[in-house]
Amino acid sequence: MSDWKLMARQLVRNPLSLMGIIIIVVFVIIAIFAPLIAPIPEGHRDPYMIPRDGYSAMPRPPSEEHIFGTTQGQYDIFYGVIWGTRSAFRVGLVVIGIVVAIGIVLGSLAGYFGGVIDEVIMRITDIFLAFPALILAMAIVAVLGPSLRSVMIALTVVSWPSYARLIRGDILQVREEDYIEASRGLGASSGRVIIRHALPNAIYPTLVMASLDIGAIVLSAAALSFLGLGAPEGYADWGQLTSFARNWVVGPPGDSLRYWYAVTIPGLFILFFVLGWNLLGDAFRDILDPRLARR
Amino acid sequence: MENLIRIRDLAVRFHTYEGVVHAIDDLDLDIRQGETLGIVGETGSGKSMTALAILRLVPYPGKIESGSIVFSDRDSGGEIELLKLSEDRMRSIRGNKISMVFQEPGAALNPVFTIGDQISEVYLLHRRRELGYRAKQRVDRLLSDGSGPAASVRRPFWRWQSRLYEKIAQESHPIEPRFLSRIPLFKRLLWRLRDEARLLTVDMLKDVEIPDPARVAAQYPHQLSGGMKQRAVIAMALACSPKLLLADEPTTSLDVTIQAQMLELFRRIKVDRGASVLFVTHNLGVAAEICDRVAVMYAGRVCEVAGVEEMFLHPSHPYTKALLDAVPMPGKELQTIPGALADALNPPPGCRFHPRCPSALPMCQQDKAKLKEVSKDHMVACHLF
Amino acid sequence: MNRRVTKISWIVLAALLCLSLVLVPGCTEEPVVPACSTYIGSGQLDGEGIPPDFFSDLDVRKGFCYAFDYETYINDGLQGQGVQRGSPVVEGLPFFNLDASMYEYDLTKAEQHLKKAWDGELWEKGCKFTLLYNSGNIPRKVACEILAESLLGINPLFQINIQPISWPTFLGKIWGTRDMPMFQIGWLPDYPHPDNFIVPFMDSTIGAFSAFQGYGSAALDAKIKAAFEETDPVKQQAKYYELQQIYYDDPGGIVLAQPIARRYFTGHISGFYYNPVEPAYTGRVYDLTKANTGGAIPFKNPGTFVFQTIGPIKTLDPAWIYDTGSAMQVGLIYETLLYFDGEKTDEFVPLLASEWEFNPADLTLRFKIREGVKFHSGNDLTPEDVEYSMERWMVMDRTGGPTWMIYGPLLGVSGSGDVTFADIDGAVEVDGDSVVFTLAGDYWELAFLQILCGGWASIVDKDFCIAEGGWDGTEATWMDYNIPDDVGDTALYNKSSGTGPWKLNLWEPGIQVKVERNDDYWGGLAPFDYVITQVVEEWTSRKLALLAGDADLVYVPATYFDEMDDIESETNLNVYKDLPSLSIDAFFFNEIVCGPSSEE
Amino acid sequence: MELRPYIIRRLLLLIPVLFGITLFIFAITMFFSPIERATLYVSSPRQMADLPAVIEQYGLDEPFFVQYGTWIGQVFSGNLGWSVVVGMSVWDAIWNFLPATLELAIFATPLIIFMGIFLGTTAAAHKDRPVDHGTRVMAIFGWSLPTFWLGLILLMVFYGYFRGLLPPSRLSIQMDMVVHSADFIRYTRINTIDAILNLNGAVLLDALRHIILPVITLSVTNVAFIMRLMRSSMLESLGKGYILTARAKGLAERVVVNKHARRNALIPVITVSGYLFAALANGVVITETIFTYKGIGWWAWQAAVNLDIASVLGFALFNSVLFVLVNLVVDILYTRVDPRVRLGGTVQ
Repeated sequence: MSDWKLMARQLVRNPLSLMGIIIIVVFVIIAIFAPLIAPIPEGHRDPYMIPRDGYSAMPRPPSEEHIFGTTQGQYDIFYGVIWGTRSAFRVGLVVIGIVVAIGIVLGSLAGYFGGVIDEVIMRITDIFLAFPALILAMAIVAVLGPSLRSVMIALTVVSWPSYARLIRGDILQVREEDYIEASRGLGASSGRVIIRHALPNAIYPTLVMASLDIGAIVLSAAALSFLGLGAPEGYADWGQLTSFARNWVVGPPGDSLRYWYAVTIPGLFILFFVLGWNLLGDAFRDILDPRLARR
Repeated sequence: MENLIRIRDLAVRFHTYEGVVHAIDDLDLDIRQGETLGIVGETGSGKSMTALAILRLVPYPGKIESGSIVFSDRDSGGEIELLKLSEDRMRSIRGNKISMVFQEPGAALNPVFTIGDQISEVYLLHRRRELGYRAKQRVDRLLSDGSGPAASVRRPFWRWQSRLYEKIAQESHPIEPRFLSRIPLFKRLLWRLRDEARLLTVDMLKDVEIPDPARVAAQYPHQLSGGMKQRAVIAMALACSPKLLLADEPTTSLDVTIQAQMLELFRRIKVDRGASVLFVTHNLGVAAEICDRVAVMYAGRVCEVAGVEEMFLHPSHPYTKALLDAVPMPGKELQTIPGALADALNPPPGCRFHPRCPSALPMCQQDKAKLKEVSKDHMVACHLF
Repeated sequence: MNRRVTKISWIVLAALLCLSLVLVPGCTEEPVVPACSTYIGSGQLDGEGIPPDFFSDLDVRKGFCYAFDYETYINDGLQGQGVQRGSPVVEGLPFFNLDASMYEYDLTKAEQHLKKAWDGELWEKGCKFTLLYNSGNIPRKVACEILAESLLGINPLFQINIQPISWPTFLGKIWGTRDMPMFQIGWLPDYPHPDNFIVPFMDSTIGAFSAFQGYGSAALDAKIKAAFEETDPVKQQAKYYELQQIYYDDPGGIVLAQPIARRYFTGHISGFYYNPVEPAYTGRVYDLTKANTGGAIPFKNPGTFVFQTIGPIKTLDPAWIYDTGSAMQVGLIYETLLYFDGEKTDEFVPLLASEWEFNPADLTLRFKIREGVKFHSGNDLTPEDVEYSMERWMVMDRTGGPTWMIYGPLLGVSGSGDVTFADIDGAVEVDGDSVVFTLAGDYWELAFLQILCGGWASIVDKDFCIAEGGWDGTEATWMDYNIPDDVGDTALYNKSSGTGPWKLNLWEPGIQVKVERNDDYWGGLAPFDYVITQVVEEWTSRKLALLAGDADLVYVPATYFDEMDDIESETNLNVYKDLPSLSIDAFFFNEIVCGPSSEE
Repeated sequence: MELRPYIIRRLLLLIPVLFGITLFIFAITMFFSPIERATLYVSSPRQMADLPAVIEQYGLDEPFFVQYGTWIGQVFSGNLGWSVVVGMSVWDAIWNFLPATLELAIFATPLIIFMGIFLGTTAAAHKDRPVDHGTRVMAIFGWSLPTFWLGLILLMVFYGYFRGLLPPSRLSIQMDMVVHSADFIRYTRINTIDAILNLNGAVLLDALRHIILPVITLSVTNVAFIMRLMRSSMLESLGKGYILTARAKGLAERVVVNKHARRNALIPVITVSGYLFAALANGVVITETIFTYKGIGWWAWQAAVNLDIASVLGFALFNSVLFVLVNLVVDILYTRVDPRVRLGGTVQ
């Protein structure tokens, strides 16, 4: 599609989105080459468990063998953030994938058929939306036991409704369009109409936007880990590293910023990861949003 | 007959990501006192842009690069170079001396305000003195024949109001009215101005043949039919009885019966108010019906200007000919213009039309032809003449 | 319109019912006969897992005990704040045996035993299983890692995974599904008697741990009983030493260490002394004093003692409390008949009882009640109050509560389920100015006196309690007050009239408790006008509160002792170190993974 | 549609929502074995032998619907159960922790809305000019900030570096004693307001010092959210025909933007303010947890991590009711702003 090409051109032109792209690419590279950037010490069983250098609680400042220093429990921050990139991508991609899938199915069912199906699905989404996602996710994770897997499940459970609604809205829009009417008139089966006509016209933009919510998903995952409901101690996960930092926000008198590295570094990684996706998302929103189309 | 508007070498360009779009360049055009000048041409030929340029409302990222638009206005003494005016002065002209009617009545009206509000706005803006005067009159009447205890209580307040409105009427700028009109809550104290404006509005609506104007004034746009909306828009444009009315395809979006009424209305306006009308349309039929003179535009330039009969009887410019042939008529097979409208991004050199011109000369590719008078009041921009 | 909507809502409801039906499986399943464990791999000794009865083999257990690096654990896991012990009987208890035999970290011995284990099968096939710890508990994680590492070092076929789980699940697995091959947990005393440690570790029927591990035997139970009922101290010591030796020869778990506590006061507080049984982290507040001694930490809130801790305060009802947080508050407001003498755990000083004597002949323990003591309500303290308090305690007997401790010594039973009101009534009698208890056996004397020192044995104001809607002390109504549901249901949950040096001023549950001085306290004015206990989960906040002088004492987890060592040098803290806490952590073997629960 | 029937309808819709949410949460908790749920009621290993008794006493091993039924029954009899984590009835818990959260909301909400709308308008009015780029970058940053991390950083700087300049929790100990002293009347238990009512400057100042950081942490993300929305909808309405009309009338740019454009642009913003509420509810959890600012959010967090089912359910009920009411108000407001909308209907 040529307008995809055009879009790409605009993305590269716009400094903000360009920055976003660069950030994301950098993270992708980090994720792919994690084993080279932060090699796994031999005899280390699970590469996602951060190797620890002793057990003492006191974080140690950056040094040549720990270039970002170590956090509570002598977990190497550098190793943690590098491999954490992989965890981040895993969570983001998996959750978004499933959520969008569910969203498409339920959303298009509700939007296309309307009536009772619509009502029921929408009421169910109401139920989910009426309850703060975070608390619900917390409850779910607590039930499934703290682990990245349960975090993903929880996030999926709490975030599908908004996508279902989004897509339902789009379907509703195109539903009345002439070509849908036409293909209906030509006696195409509902499924066919949805898949062949409604979806392509309705939700490509939505899909693009959705896929750019990866940042947001990773953010909530990090929040859960931070609240002590995410990845287990020592798992390479940014939120988890941040939660370690919690007790080291303030150093001893006279040197209150002594543990800055333990607090700052993991957070910066989260920030930039999310920032990358949001920059891209923002640019896309401008491009895809017909209302904002430039003359 | 002298010119109300004289446009010379007007150039409007859009600076977009893709490049510079030449919407209009070196366009010359005159609008005479009390005439209806039609501008015809294909979509994207710069018709509407010309109208907007006169109001200096070329939308971002467009820009009036060069040229001059002279507006000669008798009562405010002589000629005004619109393009050199300060933004404030320009604003005092918009909607007052020169006003505009847009293509889409539905879009042109703000959905969240009543028709009345939107029209009164114009009066409150440009007819403040008059409103002040009328308000004062009303208050004075109250003072003179207001009686009874209630009146005696209110009297001092009325006196104050009377003074207030007098000041407004004199357009002297003492602190009170200025202060009041700024502060949101105190604005309400000037409610009589609004009342007067509303009265004028209702008259105006009646004038554009809207039935039950009082009710309509209180309604929101979405409650009106397309025709009614358009009438309201026209009412808004005529509110301050402007010298020049720019009508940008005012009838296009309406169905035929309503169109007829609209054209009727425009004709009447011209007669009653002696206002000039710049009538932008792509519909030659409409143009023929209502215009005194017609200008044909192509790719941002005027290629032929003539009186309406002249134009339709003896079209000179090849493009005009083609255009007329393209009009479907019974018993005559339709002819189309070969090729596509010139790309405004990088327009062809010389005469913009030469790539599509059946009788193009070699020179057409280098230099563009100036408008020259071929017969009385008939100007053509073509090397053939 | 509305009709349609209600219809829809019903449809939705139906849909949801179905939804939940789908979700529910997993809830209806009963935990009594659980599906067997996912933590022992294949469940056989094929190198891919371990058999459920893996640890029933003595050599495996011994091997593991030798394979544990106690030193590293104490240094790194406990930040050096612990001492290895050979048996459950820890220092500070009577009959503690300083030179009881202990396992040392010895890989060769470990190897020998593991080679022998399962007739050598284990050694060549290897094993694979999972160790769990409750997430957030760093020492336990460290212990798991240490064990896993060294076992892997001994034989690369010994594969052990480590996995965190939430605290409730963890407890549920220990006492419910019991599908963990090994588990770590600590033990705190109810009263400082070796029996209170030996039983949970070694008794095969009522031991809090052993009964669930499938450890021990009827013969051993008999030994335990005999040791407890022995009255001759010398013989008793011998018996307890023998039991400790048994736990060495036939280990039910890896006895890790007796933790060592610390207290961090600001320099302005003095007078703290350490009694391992004292439930309050603060020690006895009544004996503390606060005076400006200058220094970096500013002197704030004169006349007020501020303590910041983590545990919430659950209730102020003595008969309910079974957690240190609540116990401390009760200790401020109420008093018991007698209390531990200073730092000793087996000598006592009189409080509300001016004197007492035990008569072995008829097994009666007689307390003379102090004269002229007033409750906060203004009522006088009478022997009836004492009798009422004890009977109320026995009557309430809330589930999971402390009441079993009084049923044992007095009636030889474990709870109100097995008794009539007549028994309760007869167990405690008023006799003139005294109160008389009749014990189940003379061997109970020491243990019972210790039990009476606990906050649960506090003396409450009978009239006040009845006025507040508590039990009226008659047989007619006692069943109504037996086993209450919610902690809030009891009359003294948040209202109190004790005899203590402070009375309740303000309680914001989850936030803080504030007590104010009781001006007509019989024992003389208390050192503080107010004692404020605040719940502050954030370590940073507590630390800064201490350094800013906003708090006079804060709870410091062992994890942060290093950090505090740095700070200590720079400012005027009053730190008490090397306080052996009367508790023990162990790494228990589950001898029959998900074996039948011992209740039936 | 008339106002009253509409409200009734919406309140009727509340019923299935409440049933649904509680049923769902209840179902989730049922994944725990009775033993695990019983551990909530006992405080130490010493009592673990009593777990079966606890299960029996609280009927934790009953089939799902029996337990749910008993719970619902209690709710209808006005008893939301006992919140074990804070040791008081769920009603009291809500009643006790609400003021703190309200205090946060009182400061945060107006900040969010006005800042958001103002920035959004400004950015849109200066599209593609430096102002626009600046605000947009700010917004994207704010939007991407991990709230919890921001909180920590703020603490690190304003609590650590500037020695306790802006401390966590709600009040300093001294002021807390003042607040609880006899001569300080707690009308609302919202400290700042009470301080004003009691004309007590010290308390007011202290309360403000404690609330600044939480409010910032709570607001940043949401300001960004509103601002982005406002910007795009402003751009939309600025592109509309009626804006050109307004300009052609000769109205000043200020009037065009602030009256004609903004009035229309506010409509979508109002429609999402319901979601803003949800966002706040989430934010409050994290914020209150970080700053140990003990309000509803902190309570909910405690409940969730400790599996205090009664509390979580109580919170769910409370929150859902609030959410639906907020949306109700929003919808009614909506009809006021956009004449084209009828209650319960859509744009004609």
